[in-house]
Formats: sequence, C-alpha cells, structure tokens
Amino acid sequence: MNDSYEPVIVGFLCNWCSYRAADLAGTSRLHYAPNMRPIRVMCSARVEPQFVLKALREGADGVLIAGCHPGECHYVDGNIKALRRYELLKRMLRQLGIEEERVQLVWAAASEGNVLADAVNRMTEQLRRLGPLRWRETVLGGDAQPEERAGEMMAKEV
Amino acid sequence: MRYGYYPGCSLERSAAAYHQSAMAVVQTLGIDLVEIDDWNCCGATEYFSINLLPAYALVARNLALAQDQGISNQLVAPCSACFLNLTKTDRYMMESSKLAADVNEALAAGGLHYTPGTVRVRHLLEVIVNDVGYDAVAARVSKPLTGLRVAAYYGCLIVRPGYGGIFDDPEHPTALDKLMRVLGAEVVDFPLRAQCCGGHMTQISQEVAFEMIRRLLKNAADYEADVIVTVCPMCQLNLDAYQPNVNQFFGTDYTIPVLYFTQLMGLAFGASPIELGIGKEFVDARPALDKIGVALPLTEAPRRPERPKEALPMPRMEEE
Amino acid sequence: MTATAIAARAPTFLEEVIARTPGESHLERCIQCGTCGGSCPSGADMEHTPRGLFALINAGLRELVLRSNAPWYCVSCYYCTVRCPQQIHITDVMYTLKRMAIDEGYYTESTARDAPEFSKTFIDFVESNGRSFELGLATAYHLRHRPLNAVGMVPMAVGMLRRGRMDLVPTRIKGIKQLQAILKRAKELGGAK
Amino acid sequence: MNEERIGVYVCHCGSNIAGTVAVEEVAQWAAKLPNVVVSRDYKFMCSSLGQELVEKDIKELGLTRVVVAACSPHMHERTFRATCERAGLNPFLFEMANIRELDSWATDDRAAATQKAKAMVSAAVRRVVYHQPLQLLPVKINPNTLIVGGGVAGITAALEIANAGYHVYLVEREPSIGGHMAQLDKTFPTLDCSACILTPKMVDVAQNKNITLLSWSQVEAVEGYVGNFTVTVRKKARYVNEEKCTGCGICIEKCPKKVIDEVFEAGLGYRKAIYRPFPQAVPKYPVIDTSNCIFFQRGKCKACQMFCPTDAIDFEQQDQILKLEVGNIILAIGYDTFDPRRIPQYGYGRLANVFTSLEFERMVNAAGPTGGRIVLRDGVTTPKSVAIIHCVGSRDKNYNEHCSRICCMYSLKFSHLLHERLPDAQVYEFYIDIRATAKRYEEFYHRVLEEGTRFIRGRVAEVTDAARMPGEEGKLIVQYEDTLIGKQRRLPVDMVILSLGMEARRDSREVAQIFGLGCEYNGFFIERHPKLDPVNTMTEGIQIAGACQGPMAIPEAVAQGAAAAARVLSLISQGTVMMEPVRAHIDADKCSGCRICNNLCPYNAIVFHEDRKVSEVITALCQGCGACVAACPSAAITGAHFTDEQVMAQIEGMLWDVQPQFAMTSMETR
Amino acid sequence: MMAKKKPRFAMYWAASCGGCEISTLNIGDKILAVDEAFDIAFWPCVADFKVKDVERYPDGYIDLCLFNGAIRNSENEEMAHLLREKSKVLVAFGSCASEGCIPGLSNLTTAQATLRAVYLDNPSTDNPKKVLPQPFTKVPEGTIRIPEFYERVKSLDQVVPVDYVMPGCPPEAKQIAAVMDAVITGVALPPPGRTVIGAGNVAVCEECPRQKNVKQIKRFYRLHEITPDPEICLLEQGIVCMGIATRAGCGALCPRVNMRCEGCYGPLNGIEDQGANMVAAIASVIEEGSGPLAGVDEAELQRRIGEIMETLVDPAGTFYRFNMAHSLLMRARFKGDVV
Repeated sequence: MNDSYEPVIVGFLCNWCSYRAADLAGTSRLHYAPNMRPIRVMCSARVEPQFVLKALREGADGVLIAGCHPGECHYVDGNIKALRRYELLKRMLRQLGIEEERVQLVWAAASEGNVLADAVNRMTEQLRRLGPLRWRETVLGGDAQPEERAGEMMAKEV
Repeated sequence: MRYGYYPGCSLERSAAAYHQSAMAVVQTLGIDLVEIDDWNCCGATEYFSINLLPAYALVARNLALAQDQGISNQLVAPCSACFLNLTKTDRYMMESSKLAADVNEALAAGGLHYTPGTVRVRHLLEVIVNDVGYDAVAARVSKPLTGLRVAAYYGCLIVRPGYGGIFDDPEHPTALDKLMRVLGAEVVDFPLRAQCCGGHMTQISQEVAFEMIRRLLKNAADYEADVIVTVCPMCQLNLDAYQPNVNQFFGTDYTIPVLYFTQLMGLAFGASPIELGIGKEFVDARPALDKIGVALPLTEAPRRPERPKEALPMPRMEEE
Repeated sequence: MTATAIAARAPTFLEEVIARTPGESHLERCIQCGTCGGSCPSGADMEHTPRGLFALINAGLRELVLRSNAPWYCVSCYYCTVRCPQQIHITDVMYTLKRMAIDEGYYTESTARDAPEFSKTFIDFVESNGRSFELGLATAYHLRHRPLNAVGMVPMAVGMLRRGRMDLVPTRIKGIKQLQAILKRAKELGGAK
Repeated sequence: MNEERIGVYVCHCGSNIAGTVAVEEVAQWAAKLPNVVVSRDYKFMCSSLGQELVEKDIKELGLTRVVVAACSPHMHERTFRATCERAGLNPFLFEMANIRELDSWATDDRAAATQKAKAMVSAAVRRVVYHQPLQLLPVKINPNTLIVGGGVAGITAALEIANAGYHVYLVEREPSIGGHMAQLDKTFPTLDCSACILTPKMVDVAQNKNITLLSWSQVEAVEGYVGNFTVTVRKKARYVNEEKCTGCGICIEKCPKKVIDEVFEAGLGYRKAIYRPFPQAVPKYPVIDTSNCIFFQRGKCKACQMFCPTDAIDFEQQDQILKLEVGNIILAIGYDTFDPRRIPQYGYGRLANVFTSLEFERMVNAAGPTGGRIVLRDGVTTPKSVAIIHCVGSRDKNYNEHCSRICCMYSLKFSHLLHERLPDAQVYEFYIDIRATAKRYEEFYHRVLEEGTRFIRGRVAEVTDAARMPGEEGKLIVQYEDTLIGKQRRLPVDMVILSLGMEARRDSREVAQIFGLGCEYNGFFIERHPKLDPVNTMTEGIQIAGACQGPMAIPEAVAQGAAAAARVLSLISQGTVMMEPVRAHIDADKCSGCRICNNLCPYNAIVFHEDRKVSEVITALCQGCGACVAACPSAAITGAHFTDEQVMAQIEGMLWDVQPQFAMTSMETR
Repeated sequence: MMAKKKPRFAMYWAASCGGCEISTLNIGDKILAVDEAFDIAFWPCVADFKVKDVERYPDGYIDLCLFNGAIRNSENEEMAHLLREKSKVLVAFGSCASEGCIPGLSNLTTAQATLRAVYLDNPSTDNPKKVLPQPFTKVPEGTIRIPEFYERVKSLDQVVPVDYVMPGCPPEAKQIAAVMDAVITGVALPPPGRTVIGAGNVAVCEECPRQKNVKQIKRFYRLHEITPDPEICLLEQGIVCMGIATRAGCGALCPRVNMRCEGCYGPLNGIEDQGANMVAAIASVIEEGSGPLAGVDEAELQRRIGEIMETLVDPAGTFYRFNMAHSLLMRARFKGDVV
C-alpha cells in the first residue's frame, strides 16, 4: 500500500439480490476491482448506520451497500428502509466531513452481476481519486495530536 | 407571467410574421416575453454535423446569457429547431459532467459560465397550452374561427425526442388540435401531423424534400383542410415557399396556405391580419380567411422598396 | 502463471462511433429490427437505411459507411430515436457519422457531398455574424456548389425578398468577438465526446 | 478473550481458487489468528474426503467452531453445516468465506486476491467466535390449500391436489374460471379446439368434492406463515342465489340491457347486464353487473327477477367476507395483454381495421361475436389482405423488454386459420425473429410457409391510412423496412392484426404485496431460482404457477400448475417443515415500548403488548430480514445469526490489514 | 474529626458549565450526609484547595473522585491524569466527562474556527486588535502560560481509564443522592470499567407517560414550528425526540413538559453510536407517501425521501448533541495516543 494507494471498500450485500449478483459476476468471470470486501447480510435493511461508521473507523475508505431494486426486495420493502436510512446518513456524514462518494447505495438484481461489478469499479475509481479518508483534516479536525507529540507521551506513559 | 425570449434567426426575418403574431398574442394573454440580449444562432441542424463541441458551445452561450440576464429561469423559443438545440444542450450537459466541463471551458473564453439545469427551455405552444391554459385562451376569443378547416401540423422537434421532457405524444400529439378547437376552428384529422417537413433537405436533395412536402400537402388536401397551421418557421417555410415548386415538380395544384398558430390565435382574438403579419405567405391565405369573414386589404403589407428583379444584389462575401 | 503479452486490440469501428457520440448512444444494442429504416421520412432515398448502416458499422466496413449518403439525408426528425425498441440514439449517431465522414474526407465521395458544404456555408455565416443569413447562405451555397440550380432558386429568393422575408445584409451580434473566442476555445478543446 | 477452538479450511477447488489465490499461504497465515487451533488447505473441501477432514478435526481436536473458505454459501453452506452436525457440532457454529465467486473468479491479480482472501478468512474467524448454537424451527402444515386464479394453471394445480385427497379453495376474480385459454379458438401447434380440452377440466373442478370454488371473489389479506396462513376473501355479491339458481339462463335472455363485453369478448362483442361470460362457464350462475343494470342505476326494471323460474335473483345480496385457514398458497393469477393504444403509430383505436390478437381470437372462434367469420370492423367485408405484426409491446425497451414467447406461434396460427377460412386472402407476417422453440413448433412454421404466407423480416414502423401513392387509397398502409433487402417499403392491406405481448397483471404488484412476494421490474413474480426452483417463491409456503411468473404457453402453464401442486403435496405429506432459525428476538427487559419497530415488519410479525408496554416478535412469522434489528434504538432486538457483535467482529476482521491510523481505545463500550 | 478514618472525596470541574456541581449541591439534606461520611480532599468549587495539595497526595489517596467536564485544553488533560493517579475510584460525572456534551459539538469544526467565532466574529465581541489567546505570552516579568486549546474535545475516558460513568446533563439530583447513599451505606458497586451508574438500562420512553403509537413521519418539525399534542409521543408528531435512543434515569423530564428529549443521558448499553442509531430508527419510520411497491420510479422515490430528510435540520448536531466527542468516529485515536 506504499507505492500506490488502493482503497478498501466494505461491501454489505443482501443475501437475495446483490450477493447473488456478486456470485454471478464471479461465475461469469467478470473481472472487477478486488477492492471490495464483502459482508453478507440478509437484507440491505439489516445494515445499520453503525456498521458503516464502524467500517470507516476500522480503516475502510468507503462502504458500499447493495440491495435489490425497489419493488424487488425479497422482504417486500427492506431496500426502501435502507434507502431512507442512507438518505439521512448521507446528510449526517456530510456534516461530519465525510465525502459523499465514500458511502454509496446501489441496487443490483440477482441477474445483474455486471451492475454490481460496475458499481465496485466505479466506486474504486472515485475513491482512488479521493485518496484515503483524511481523519485529521475532516473527521477529527485539525492537527491536535501531532504524531511526534503523541509518541513522546506514549514514551512517558510506558 | 414573465419569460425570457429566444426568437432565433428565422423570426428576425423569414418568419417575422411568426414573431409579430406571437407578440400580439402573448400581449393579449398577459405573457411578458423579454428578448435575451445579443443572442446568437442555435446552429440549426447544421453545426452538430461539423464540430461537436463548438456546436454545444454555440448553443450554451445563449443559455449562459439567459442565465445571467436574470429575466426568468424559463426561456421561450418559438422555433422548434431552436427549442430542440437549447433543450438538447442543457440535457446533455446535465447528463455528462465531462461535456459540461468542456463547454464551460469554452464559454470561459468569453467570460461566461452555464450551470446545466438553470434555464428551463420551453416551446411557445407549450407555454400557451400549459401555463396559460385552454380556458384562459377560450376566454379571449372574440371572433371564433367557425367553419375554418384546419390541419394542425406539429412537425418533429416540438414533440421529439423530448429532451426538455415529454410535452405531448411524440407520435400522435393533440395539444395544437385542442387549441385550434378552442379558437372555434374545425380541426381535420391529419395523420401526418408529426411527420417531417423535409428540414434542410430542400438544400440537399430537392427531389427528396419535395416528396416529403408533397405527402404533407396531399394529406392535408385529402382531408380538405383550408389551412395548415404550424408551430415552426422551418415547417412554414418548406410547406409555403416551396409549395409552387412542389406543384411544378409533381404536376399538382395544391393551394393550401400555411399559417402560424399564433396568427390564427390573433385572428380569433380579433386582431387585424396586418398586425399579425398575414400577407407575407407565398400561398395566398385570403380564400381561406374569407371563410371566417376576415378580409385582407387589397394592398399587401408595407414592405421594403422593391429592387429591380434583374439587379439581384450579391451579398458581400466573407473572407472565409 | 506465465503470461504471453498480447497487444491491446485496437478499437473496432463500432467502438469508435460509440466513443465519438455524446452520452450513451447504445449503438451496440442494435437488434437489426428495421424500425428506424421503416420510420425514416427520407429512408426510401438513402443508399443504406440506418439499420443497414449499423450492420455495416458492426462489420467494420468503414469506407462504405462514411461514403454513404444516408447520414446526410437524415432530417433530424427523431422518429427513429423515439421508436427504437433498444432506445438507441440514432439521430445522434447520424451526426457522429457526418463528422467522421468530414474528418476522414470520405464525404467528397458521397452522392450527398453537397450537404456538408451546405452545413459549412451555414456555419461560416454563423461564425462571422453570430446569426444565420438566409440570402447569403442560399446564394453562396448555390453559386459555389450548384451553379446550375442557383438560377432555378431565383424566383423563390425574389419572392422571399418581395415579401420582406429575407434580408439583404446579415445581422451581426454585438458580442461577435466573444462568440468567436468561445468557438475558438471549443475547437481547441477538440470535438470528440 | 474466550476459549473457542477454531478450525480453518481453505479450499483449492482444483485450480478454481488456487489458480488465483495463494491458498497455502492463506492457510498458514490463518493458523496464527486468535483462537485458531488448526488451519489446513485442501484440494476439494466439498468432497467426502474434505468433509471427513473437518469431522475428524472436530472430534479429535475438540473444535468448537469451523470456518471453510471456499465457494459461495449459496453453493455449499448446507453441505458443511451437515458436516459439522455429523461430527456433533451445532451446524450454526460454522461460517463460510466465499473466496471463489467473490474473489478468485473476479480478478486476475494474485496478490490482491490473496489479500482479499485473508481479509475474508480473518472476518469469518472473528465472526464465528460470536456464533451461537441454533436449532431449526419445526412448523406444522395445515393440509388445506388456497389457489388464486382459475386459469389453466390454477385449474391444473387444484385438480392435482384435490385428487390427492386434500382440500382446495380456488379463488377466481371473474364470474367463471377458465382464464385466457377459454377465450381462444384453436391452440398451436396442434390446433386442438381450446374449449374442447379445457371445458372438461372446468367441469371436474365444479364437481370435485375437495374443491371449494369461490368465483367472483378476491383475496384481500393474508396473514400467517407457511403451514398456517389465514386468508381473507371477499366473495362479491352476485345478486343471484346460488342455492336456487339452476343456470337456465332465462334471466340473461330477458335482460334488456346490452353492454360491450370488454373482458371475455375483448371488446368485440356484447353481453347483458346480467351475464355469464360464456355458455360453458363454471360455475353456471350468472352475475349482475350493477354499474350497467337498469335496476341498480335507475331503480326500475327487475326483468330478471320477474322471469326467474326459481326466484334466485336477490337484489339485497351483500358481499361476504370469508376467513380461510390454509397451509399453502399457489398464485396463478395469469397475465394481461399489452394495451396497443400505447403505440399510437400502429393506429389501434384510430384505424378501424387494426385488430388486436385477442380480438382476432374471438373473431375466428365459432362461438364468438361473428360466429367465426373473419370480417373488417364493418362486420361485413371480407379482407383480401392481412398483415400480422409481431412483437407489439414486446422486445421493446419503451414498453416491455422481454420476449413474450407465445406471439410468434399464435401469429403463425392466425396465418393458418386465415388460409383455412379465406383461401384467397394474402397474409403477411412482419417479424424480427421467428421464435419457434418448443416441440413441433418449427414444423408448424414450415407448414405455414408452405401455405403461402409471406414472411417479411422487419419490425413495422407505422400503420397509417394516409395514402401517398395510387393503390393506397382506402387501405391501411404498413410502412416498414424489409431488412433482408435493406429497403424502406409500404404495403397496403385491408386488415392489420397486432400480436400483443404478455404483461404481468396490472395489479400484480398489489397482489405481491398482499402475499409478501417480490416482483421483477416488469411485474412478474420472482421465483426462488429461475432454473432450479421455478415455482417456489422466496416466501415459504407460497408457490407461483403459470404466466404470472413470466410469459409462457399453455403446456408450460399446465406443467407449472402440476409442479406447484407437487410442491404443496410434498409439504402436506411431511406434516411439518423445518425453518431456518435466522429470526429476530426482542429482549423485553431492554424494550422501552417506543414502537419504532412496530410497522417495519413486512410480515406483521411484531406485536405490541399494550399492558406491558413492550413489543414482541412472533418467531414463526419472522422471516429474518433484520430491518427491525437495525432500527431498534435500544439494541433490544437481536437478529439470530446476524447479531451486531457478529457483524461488528466481521467488519474488524475484514479490515485487519488497513488500520494504520489508530489504536483502539480500551475503554470502549462494546 | 473522629478517630475512624473517613473515606476521602474529591470533585473537579474541567470543561463544563458548572451545572454538575449545582446538581450535586441540589441533593438537599443528603449533602450533610456526604460531609458526614467523607473527608473532602479536593473540591475547588466548594472549598479552597490548590493543585499543589493534590500533587502532594500519595497515589490512590482519594477514595472517590467525581470528575465533571470534558477535556478541552491541556489543563483539563493534566488534571485528569493527576486525579486518575491520586484516586481509587474515578467517576466520569455528567455528560461532558462521559461523552463530551455540548463542548463536544465543536468537534464539527476546527479549533481555529471556534476561537475565531468567540474572539473575532461574535457580534458582541469588542476586540479591535484581534487578539487571540496564546499558550505563551512574553511580558516584562517573564513568560505567562495559559492552557493550550486543543483541536478536539474528548471525553474523560479518552485520556484516562474511568471506573464509572454517571450520565446526564446534569445528572439528576435524586440519582446522585441514590449513588451517594449506596456508597455511604456500603452497598457494593457493580464491577468497574466505564460502568454506568445512576441511570436506567432502558430508554427514556420507558419513563415517558405519553401515548405511543405506530410511527409514520411525513415531515420533521422543530419545536418552534408546531404546538405538539401533550398526550402523544413527540416523535410521532415529527419532533426529533431522542428519547428512543437515550438512557433513562431522568424521569423523562423534558417530554413531560412538551420538550423533546435531547439525549443527555447518552446511548444505551450495546449501542456503539447514538447518532447512527438515531439515523437507523428515525429514518425507518418516515412515510414518503408511496406504497413501496406502487411502481414508483427510483429517482422519484429518492427525491421524496430526500425531501422529508431535508426537514430534519442539522442531523449531526441533533443526534450527537451530547455524544459527539464520544461518537464511534470520534473515538478513533491516532496510533500512539494515550488512553
């Protein structure tokens, strides 16, 4: 990760559509960016905004939430719930200084391996351009804890 | 109701009657059309054939002017080709951020910038039908066009492909029919209502163009229309000015006058034919207008002093 | 794995046409149904129907396509575009083919070779005045390219003048310098996409 | 942090995984992860030898958790769960990492693929620690079945189940069962008379003791879950007492009000205000169409009542609401035909002699409005030339992208019937492709070719009456490109038939919502698997059959009806069904009664106890989507097998290699 | 003083408004019992102590230290370390110490911007020379040092380990009294480790008397935009009441008087992030006026949902009103940061 920056995306894929779409992309040998690390959930409605923050906090550069198309949800309208949360989360993240591209919601039907693959490629490309999440400058703000100083204190504590 | 107004080159001269009648009608309807200062040609159907980015930039200059002059966020174009080019440019700039960036880089050379989606471009017919409404139009009718058989001709670009949103059915539009009925006219079925007038083919292949014009004239004649009513200067020009040529070419004898919808609206509102620019057509509209009791003065509308025919002046040629 | 380097494939003609058409043309989707060819008002006079052109494009028959009169006979009526069951932006593709024919010089071999000249003459006026100029356009174009036909057009031009429907001198916009600067910049930025 | 003992198994899948992922390296690396006591790689984990490896380790090394990194869980999760179970380990203490479909098959980059595989293994290892032993849930099956839709698919399914000795409620919205098939004249390619083969089955339905036929009825609500559905059905008032009516038909004869029959006669014929859609209708009882009945509209008439010999007319009759208890449901609601008015350039509705395929079916039917005579709209003139236009509303992104599959064949059938009835007429078929892909179809195509039909390859651009040339006057002109010669042409004909595509029923989305199903973008119901499970749905206990699943012809609809019946019978004969324990649960102590979750459940599985002010999940109703789990602001709802801590641990594991910026605070709440 | 050694008590005030101290004094008669039961070792608000006194104490000298206020500057942090060393039991007392509270909201912007707002841009500020506080200022007498203003506000547990947390802004007097009572009477406290005491384990709704129904929010209102029905759950009326995601213990004081719960008691056990949790809960119950399966076009659906969300002004400031400094993202620490 030193020479060239490769973003890491955590992908929450719903069991019925988007995970199957990802399976299909693989089965059809659609090659796409290996940057997305998939986590299977039963429905996009299971994805808690907490999971998104957690992933960003643990070092992910972006989070992709993928569900069935509206009207095609296995659980009737779980994806609509995901969409509602996403719309609010997006607004909150904006205030926290996290760029919109970092958290994305896409729809991919079980037959749309290409749609999912394209989404991953597109997002990877966007994140490459964006660079790593700039914690100090955006989320945490400023430069309160310069590394040297932190190191010093660490030494004292130890 | 206040709108920006983009007349387009045709309305400056060859379709001055359209401009004149439009102004008379909108005044009656209480619409304020404010002309965009120093607008330029939209490129018609030609510029996109030659060079893409300059073509978009050419159109976008108008959008940028409309945006900056702050007359209204809506811009009315009476010419269907202008309407198409303006809506197309706005739409494609909206869809492609790359195009928007390139066009704006070009505009920057002239100190301009256009944010896609800022200006909503509308066709004059659509504004009258949707913003004013049939009822308000009906309320202004003082001399209904009773007995006049009208073929409502839409042409292509007002209904297709709908870059500015779908206004009427692209295959079988009806808005102009309804408007004409509101004016008291009898609207004939006109199956070819949205077919092409030939566009620029008159300049490229007359045989092809004349055939396209013939079809329309024949269809209107088959349904015994007294007059064809249009919403576009190009359609009017092709059907009217070329009607004698078409007759000559095919040995037919169509004499169907072609008027702008605003001219018929004006007549129904009681305006005089002269102030509506009637009398500038190639195919005499008088027999048709006789049917509704509109008499044209015997002398034609005032015009420039005539030049001797043999002395047709050659315009000054540009260097390149 | 030992990999043998395979040279990257040059784009096909189809890919080129798609790349030079703004937005998503969807040309690759064509199922050759012929709706466009049936709908085209000038289709009967085209050397190839739009569908036929697309088959030729797919086959990579570049010269045949760029020499065809078909794109120049397109009247921009958009019937094909709204009817296409695959939602291909056919009219836009026609514009692309016209530009490619000009760029590659094939249009001079087309039976419709006058058409681009008409477009160019038109543009000349727009670029020097900011507005189109019908009389100048008609005379310049006809004298240059159809001297014989020019005579035939005289009665109509006279009619236009007599009815006050044609100007004798062009109108020029105030901001012509600004417009020219914009167009110059646009040309520098290049046309593709 | 805990005492779990994890075994990790990395599968080569031949070269499918090992070709791209350094599997040995991943296995060796995984051995060092916390709690991992053994980590192996193996050629084919799903082989019996691979499974035995796991079983042996569970027994000998005392593994308490198992992680297999191989293919998609949709492929082999069940396999390895069974493996664990055989070795005495609860099957839910297993986790799968999909390093094939989601990794090795999706890239060429070996380094990146290996890194991604490590992340996925690390995530699985961290997650599996938090797994809890779960038990499948047994559910009893009520042996009664509800079938919605009395077309050929529904009829077939009903008879199959009834004949096996179980009870069926067959609900049909129209006054009679029979569906679209009852409207047809002949069926392709065998040219059987449609009524002759369908009517006996309809009679069987009427006579079968195990079938309760509820025609003129609609399902309004469904509650419950597989094995135990409660269905609310509205049985609309017929205004005819079924106990007394003998079906003699005198009322129909005497009714003075004639109405255009938009349903059965496709708008081409008439019926009365009291009517039976067709003479062989099942049930035989007529219904009164109140919006057209003179009595209901103006308060006078009652001709039917006056003439009824058994006093069966009852103007006071009310709708009845029935509650049915069933264990299984089959939806066979069929299809609608495309409305050609949406394509104005084909002129339907404007040009008199443009007909729809359904109109033509009625026209050629001997029992139809013209008694089988093929005539123009004037009812008299025989056409001399007929153009049949394929793909109307099909294969078109502006309307329906799908191929309707039956139109080619019925169009060919029309050609054949035209030849038979009007030997002098010239018939043209305008097609994009001829799709004759089932048994005896291609042969039928050849037969029609030999009969002299002219096939023109080109999708018709427009149909117009605007004559352009001599010879076109007074005709319908079909404008098209003959794509095989590359020329635009015009063809004047007397009659045009539009071969309409099939669409999902216009209310299919509302139906799907009532039954908790998913619809595809075009409204057809989504099957559980398009190949391996075509009649099952994602909702346990609900099957689909016939054209509500997608466009299909009669034989397929019949096969699906029978297949759905077999599915139902198999469940009935098992008596109970085991269900996945992925379910939500509310901890009543933590629940504050805020009721956020109450209307989130699409299955109404959450109830609120007003007395205790807490919400509760009815386990049997819960389908495990987790929408409520995510929404609960008190963390009072847990989703079994997808708990917060499991997912959080999985996230941490996924990102094991990219946490360069921070250290954890030890003081965090978990 | 009696012969029997009394336990020693300390209370300190870092970046805080003083409300915690007032609330503590508000426990009524119990304050006498506190005085009776404890020796006061350090309580600058009540009695005169110097830092030097504390520095002289041996480690673990103080038995119970209530620390209120967030860590806003270097002085706050130094005191946190000092009191941690000297105290057996350290309690993060009140919302500021436990989760950053209102000062934590400044984490939405930069320290620079905060200083500008206070010393330069504030309309009532008169600072013609545009002087900003500097950590070190040279004067003829030497260098004056004032505490360094940190970039980011932290909760107490982000700088030192904390044994217990008493939430609330401020902690309710009766809760303080109960805890004090327990300590004095020798009732065993739960095991330490940022353990919450003096509060409930269920959400505020449990204590809220309003009628709760199924929720379908068509738009959000701010309090000044609507007069809420006094009987019905505020959230149902579109008011962003945080009660659903907030620990009980206050007795639902705010909702009882038609005010929305602002969330001062912090998130419940098992919740990683109060803001994210509110997003999940609240967004789930909006009603965009379309049956989910009615075939609404995806963009239109998104537009309608977006329209409703736009009526929720300042989601971050609302959902993290008290919890910002302790939110999941803010708990991120640079490698090397000291716990």
